[in-house]
Amino acid sequence: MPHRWGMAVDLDRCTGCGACVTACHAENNIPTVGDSQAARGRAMHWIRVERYWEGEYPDVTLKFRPVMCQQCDAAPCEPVCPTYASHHTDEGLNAQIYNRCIGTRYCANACPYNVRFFDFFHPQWPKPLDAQLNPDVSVREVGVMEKCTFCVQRIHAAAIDAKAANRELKDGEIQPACVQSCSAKALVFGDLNDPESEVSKLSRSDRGHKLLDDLGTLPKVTYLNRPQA
Amino acid sequence: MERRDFIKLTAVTGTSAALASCGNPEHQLIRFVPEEDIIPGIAAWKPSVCPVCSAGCAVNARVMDADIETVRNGQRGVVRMNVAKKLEGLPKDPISRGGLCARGQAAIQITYHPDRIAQPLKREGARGTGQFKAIGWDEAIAELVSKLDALAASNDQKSLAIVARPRRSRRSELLAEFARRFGGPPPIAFDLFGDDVLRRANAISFGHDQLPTFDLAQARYLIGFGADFLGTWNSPVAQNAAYGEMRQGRPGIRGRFVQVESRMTTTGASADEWIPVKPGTEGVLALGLVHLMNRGPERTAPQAAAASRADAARPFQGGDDEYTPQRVEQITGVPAKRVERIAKELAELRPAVAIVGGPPLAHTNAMFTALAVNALNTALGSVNQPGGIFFTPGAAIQGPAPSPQTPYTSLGTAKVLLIDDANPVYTSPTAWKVKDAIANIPFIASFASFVDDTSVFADLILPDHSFLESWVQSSAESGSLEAASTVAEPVMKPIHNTRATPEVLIEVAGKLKAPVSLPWKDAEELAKSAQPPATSNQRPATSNQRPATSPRPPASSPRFEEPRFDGDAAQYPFHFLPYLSPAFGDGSSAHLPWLQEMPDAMTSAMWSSWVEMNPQTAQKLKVRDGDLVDLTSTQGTLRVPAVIFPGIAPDIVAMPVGQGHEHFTRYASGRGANAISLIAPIAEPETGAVAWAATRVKVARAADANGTLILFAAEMRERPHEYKVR
Amino acid sequence: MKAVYALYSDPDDVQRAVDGLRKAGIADDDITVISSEPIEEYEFSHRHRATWIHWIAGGGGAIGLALGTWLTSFTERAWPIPTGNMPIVAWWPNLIIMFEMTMLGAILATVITLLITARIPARTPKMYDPEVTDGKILVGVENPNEGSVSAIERALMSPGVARLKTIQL
Amino acid sequence: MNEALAQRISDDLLRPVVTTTWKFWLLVAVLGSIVAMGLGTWFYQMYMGFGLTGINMPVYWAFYITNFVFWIGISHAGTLISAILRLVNAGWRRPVTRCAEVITVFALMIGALFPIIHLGRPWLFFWLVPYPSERLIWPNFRSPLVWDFFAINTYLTGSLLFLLLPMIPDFALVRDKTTGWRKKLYSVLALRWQGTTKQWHRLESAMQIMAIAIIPVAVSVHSIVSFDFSMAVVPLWHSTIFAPYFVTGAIFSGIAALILAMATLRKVLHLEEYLHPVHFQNLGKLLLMMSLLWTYFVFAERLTAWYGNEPSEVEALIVTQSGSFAPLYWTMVVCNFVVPFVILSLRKLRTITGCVIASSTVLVGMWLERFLIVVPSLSHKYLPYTWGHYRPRPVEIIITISTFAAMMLLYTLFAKLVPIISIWELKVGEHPVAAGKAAELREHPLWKANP
Repeated sequence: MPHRWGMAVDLDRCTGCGACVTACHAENNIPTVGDSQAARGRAMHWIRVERYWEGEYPDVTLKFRPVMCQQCDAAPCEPVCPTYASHHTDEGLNAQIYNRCIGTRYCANACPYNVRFFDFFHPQWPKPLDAQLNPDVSVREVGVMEKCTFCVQRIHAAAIDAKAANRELKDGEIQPACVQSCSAKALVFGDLNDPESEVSKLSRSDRGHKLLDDLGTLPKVTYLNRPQA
Repeated sequence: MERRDFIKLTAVTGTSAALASCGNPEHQLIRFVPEEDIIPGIAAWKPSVCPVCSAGCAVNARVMDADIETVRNGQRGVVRMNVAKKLEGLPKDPISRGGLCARGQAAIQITYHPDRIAQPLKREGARGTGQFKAIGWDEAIAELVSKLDALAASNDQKSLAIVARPRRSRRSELLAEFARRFGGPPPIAFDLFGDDVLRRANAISFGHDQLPTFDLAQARYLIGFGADFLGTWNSPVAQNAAYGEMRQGRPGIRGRFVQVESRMTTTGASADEWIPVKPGTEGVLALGLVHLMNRGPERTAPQAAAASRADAARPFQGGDDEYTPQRVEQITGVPAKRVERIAKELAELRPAVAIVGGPPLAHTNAMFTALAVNALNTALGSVNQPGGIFFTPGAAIQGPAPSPQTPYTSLGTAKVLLIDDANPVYTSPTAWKVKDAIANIPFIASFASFVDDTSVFADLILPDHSFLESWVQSSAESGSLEAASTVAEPVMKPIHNTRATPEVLIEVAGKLKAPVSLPWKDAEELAKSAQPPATSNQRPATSNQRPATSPRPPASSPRFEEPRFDGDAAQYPFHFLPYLSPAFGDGSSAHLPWLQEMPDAMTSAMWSSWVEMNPQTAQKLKVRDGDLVDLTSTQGTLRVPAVIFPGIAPDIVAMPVGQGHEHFTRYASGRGANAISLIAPIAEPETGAVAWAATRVKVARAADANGTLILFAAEMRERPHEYKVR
Repeated sequence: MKAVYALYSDPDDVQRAVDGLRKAGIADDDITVISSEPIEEYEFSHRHRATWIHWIAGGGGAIGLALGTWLTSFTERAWPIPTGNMPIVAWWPNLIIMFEMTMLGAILATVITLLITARIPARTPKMYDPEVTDGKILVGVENPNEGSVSAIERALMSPGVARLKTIQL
Repeated sequence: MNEALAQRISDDLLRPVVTTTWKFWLLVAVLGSIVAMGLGTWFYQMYMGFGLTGINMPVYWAFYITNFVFWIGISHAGTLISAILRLVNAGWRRPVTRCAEVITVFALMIGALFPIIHLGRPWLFFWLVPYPSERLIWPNFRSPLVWDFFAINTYLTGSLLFLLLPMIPDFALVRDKTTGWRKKLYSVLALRWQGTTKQWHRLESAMQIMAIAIIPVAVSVHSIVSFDFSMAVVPLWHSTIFAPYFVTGAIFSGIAALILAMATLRKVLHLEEYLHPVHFQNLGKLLLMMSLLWTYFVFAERLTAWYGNEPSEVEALIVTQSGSFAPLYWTMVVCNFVVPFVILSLRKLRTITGCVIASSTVLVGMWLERFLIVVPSLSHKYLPYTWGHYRPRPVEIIITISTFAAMMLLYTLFAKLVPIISIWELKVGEHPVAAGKAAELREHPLWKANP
């Protein structure tokens, strides 16, 4: 059976520290756009920590919610792409082929989660910042759409290692950068087709829910609620 | 097409093919022969230590090959090197346990920063203008040696001043040794936001002059007093990991978390219950809880803890009797009912632990607060108990001496100043006039990697390696239940013409006319040396190897006193609460673009500085998100954009520290305002630490939004429709 | 090309001239009437009315439909790429392509039929007189038999109003 | 028909083609330079990066797509209206059809340019075209953008042919009436048209079929443009009403554009005798009807969203009606409903001037309508944390303005090269059918034999 990669986000563990955001930048060669571009709403964060205030002082609470590509099974972003740049892999990933992308940005409009980002300019890494770029991840040129890949390069690397050693992938062997960096272990990644994997167990938790579930996008990211105290 | 490609293209078409190859400087770069074995595309992992905060997380650096532009023998060229690509937590490190915070991960950009100083610099223009010329290492070292020799020749060794980063590391020992053996005063290592009060209180309460470690993973109840322990305080990565376990790590058990503070931190946002209190009264609440546990109806705790509970209140004059729930309500503003309920929960849900840190310990009555929370921990029976408070053993390296009340006074008479990894101009209250003092020192040498607010005044810059290019060593003060120390070799070869500061110092020491002999021969030996030199004359180190010091009584018996504030309440109606930015800490990582562009967890702000105020306050002042306001304290005025922030009391305004550097690379220079400049230098009397939360300000609307506040969630301020009639 | 023709101002004269030509034994198909606007009300203008063009348009539409069906389902199967949980050959969207291709087929078939049957553009110069533009109506015979020229001329002259021209190109 | 009348028609309508004043050159120069500026801006945008626009996360579509929908809407003026009028054989259509069809062709060309301008990598736009590429990949027929490609392609081909076919006889006329280079040019363009009865028959049959074919195509085009939006699960986009709503809006704006074009032609080319007030009266009534229909659709759409109270939809609704987009929204309502309703429903005001005023406001209003469909929904999608805003940047404004200039320039050049009123069709319309003649015809022996 092919793998079906999914993630669980435990909102009870998440502290909004932002480590995942930086880890994602470091792993995936996400450009820093600078202040003037950020002011225009072009900051790129494949994963972001949303926060929502509730109530009024002094009875005020705040909720964090890390949002990355939900890797929907019925992804609204995929069919609208005229060039198949956005499509579904047989491991259930919502893949983006940068070379095929012509920049209609339709996928980003169709995405209800707003997790797709556009390269408005050619990305810049003043030397020698470019030495940090991860050679396993392509740098996107101007005019293409980019998004969270569940660190597909890590998935592939682990799969190749396992194949070379003639063994099955172990649960927890693959960790996308955000999952790896999360010290509170709020993010758990794994194979949803393996009922014994940690992510499968968490996804079945009664604390679990999907983001914008009623849209029918069948996300593969499960959010585990913080219990009401 | 990339701009460069276009230029290349025009160059080719514009000139003849033969000349074209000379037309583009890129073509002139020579490819040097690599100096190390390189396996293209294969990653290796090497350990190192995160330099960003004092937690000392061990990191794992992913090393792969990359092309680096460099200069060899005066020839510019490209060389293929094994370089660090990414930093992750080192899984076997008891502190980071494989995780790493945003600042730690961004630390890799220190090494590759485009504005990093690549070779020794000598001041060229007027002081403070930042005009330097590149010089060679021999010249640079000779210059420093000659200045030190001149001091020695005039028998004026006391006029050497060294400013260092307040770190428990071998590096600070080296500086101290150098100063001592040269004959100068000990290095100044001052941390404005340091935890001296808590260390002193821990020495008094528990016999450990050390920051505590919390076994949150096993706690069932956690009450925090102002400590942003999931964000910036103490050892955040370790605390996050433990916190995650406390919440969901045990089947069927979920630890409850209550946070007491006056401005919601990211930590407070994670709490089940957030209890705002009047600034500076947190200790009263803690003692109120102690009172209820000792005397109140909640006295249900096991007998074993009873004795320690009796002890707990001992340091307090008159015990905890006067802190009845009603009195607590009067002082703190927390309803008596709520106090009683918390006490009940504390009694029921064991193990329970209390944490204090941050703003509550930045008031004039900080020692009282720290001791009160320590008393609460004792009353809870949580000291050295599973799910309680511990002290990391083996923190063998001593910390810097507690700072005197005005740490930089000696700069006024200094003739030669050495600055190592510190930025006192930025991190000192205005009233200390550190900038003026530094500007008047005849000779300043800095080991900085960047031209910052302080090193811009340097006459000589001898750039250090980045941490990835250095021998590193850490021995954690806290964050781990077991001893944690790391020594690691350089992850990569230096990419610039820099030198390890310890080796520069050792070389300088050796080249002096009256050579100073240091007990290490190079950086490797320094990092690896197990013991501090026996000749150290600093205060004794605290560690578990040593017989634990018995609790010492405080100099004066602590009793709640209303905190004193700088500025008259009528004239300056708001409390000013500066807080450590989760991205920049005290500002030392403001130059890293990833951190600048990381949306702040609470406000979603990027590339900005701002002041937070309660919606009511904002309405009263007719201020909307992004509007500029003038904050005025007795120390001066700052103009900053406002952020409307529901999690703050109406009489408090809070501002993150970290921006407002005059000089700190292209990414941080001239960006925002420096909150430290408003802080009045009033001190906690016991330790002399600056009570940085004890300043009052007035707030006035100054101008409409001018775009300097950049929010990721910019349009969230249009409230969702549920609040409106359609 | 040789042509014999006459120009008339009144369509009644044209009708008479056409009738005359028919009487002179000229085949209906060889009689050409040229006007600067379509004329509906006379018998001569109702010759050559019958056409298959509607059916050909329909046929073009059918070809377009077939092409559209083939293009969509073939290409979707040629490299099957799943998107959004939709079937590889997704009929709802494909119907749109098929519809557009159908209409395009019909339109192109119509125009091609028009061009071929109406001989536009003509490969060789044809009988024409610029005076037609001014409202004159031309009646003539292209490439008449040498023997019939005089009969044609007589027939054209019989309405008695027109200028008679014989041109040789 | 009266030869003198035919002569006059030909002369009047040919005059703009054969006589050229300095005003024409000045107009061409001004419009041409604006268009050149627009093109230059586009290349500058391609060179510097798409970031020169005001587009951002989450408002990934804005001015360019607004223009796209707007121009495609305008294109419904011509072919659709002329096809309907042809089919119902409305006599008053004759002077209107060509100037209407030209609008279609040019508006489509301009409209179809916008999806290319708005691409992140416009140099790769041909990847939308189904051709056996070396990449072995075909377009994704599930994507509404590919539907757009097919629909616009069919519509443009159809409209172009629909415009060109009836031009051939007029080219022949110009060929006969002119000398010099014009004669040579129009000789080529006339394709050796003779005007035989057979040719006339075939031309009219073909036009009949085209008229039938082009109507569903036109409807499909704007339906598919609406599908670009309604296929996406975006608040207020994901609506079943969108296809007819867009088609209505398209025809609405199209008629307004036609009225403006006709009024301009009438004034500039002195065609008062051919474009009568009754034409404007009739088109004005049509415009009024479309205005009411449009209002009805807007009401139905808004009411459903408002009453349904689905949070994200209501949010987008509120932000348009009473939030930051409210000024634009209410301007739109005034322009598209209040002004046309007042002017066009009162017979006294339904003059040429009245129609022109109403049409102008309708064009403004319909542009705003498209903008208000595209932007507020995108800026207020489901997760409030990612709500955004949009302000146009200079490149977008310049390119937008230049496309209006391009429309005028193309129209001006077209009117210079081709008689803007179909001369032969007009002549047919003027042809008196005498009752006696018809009776006489029916008595004709051959008619009896072969009716």
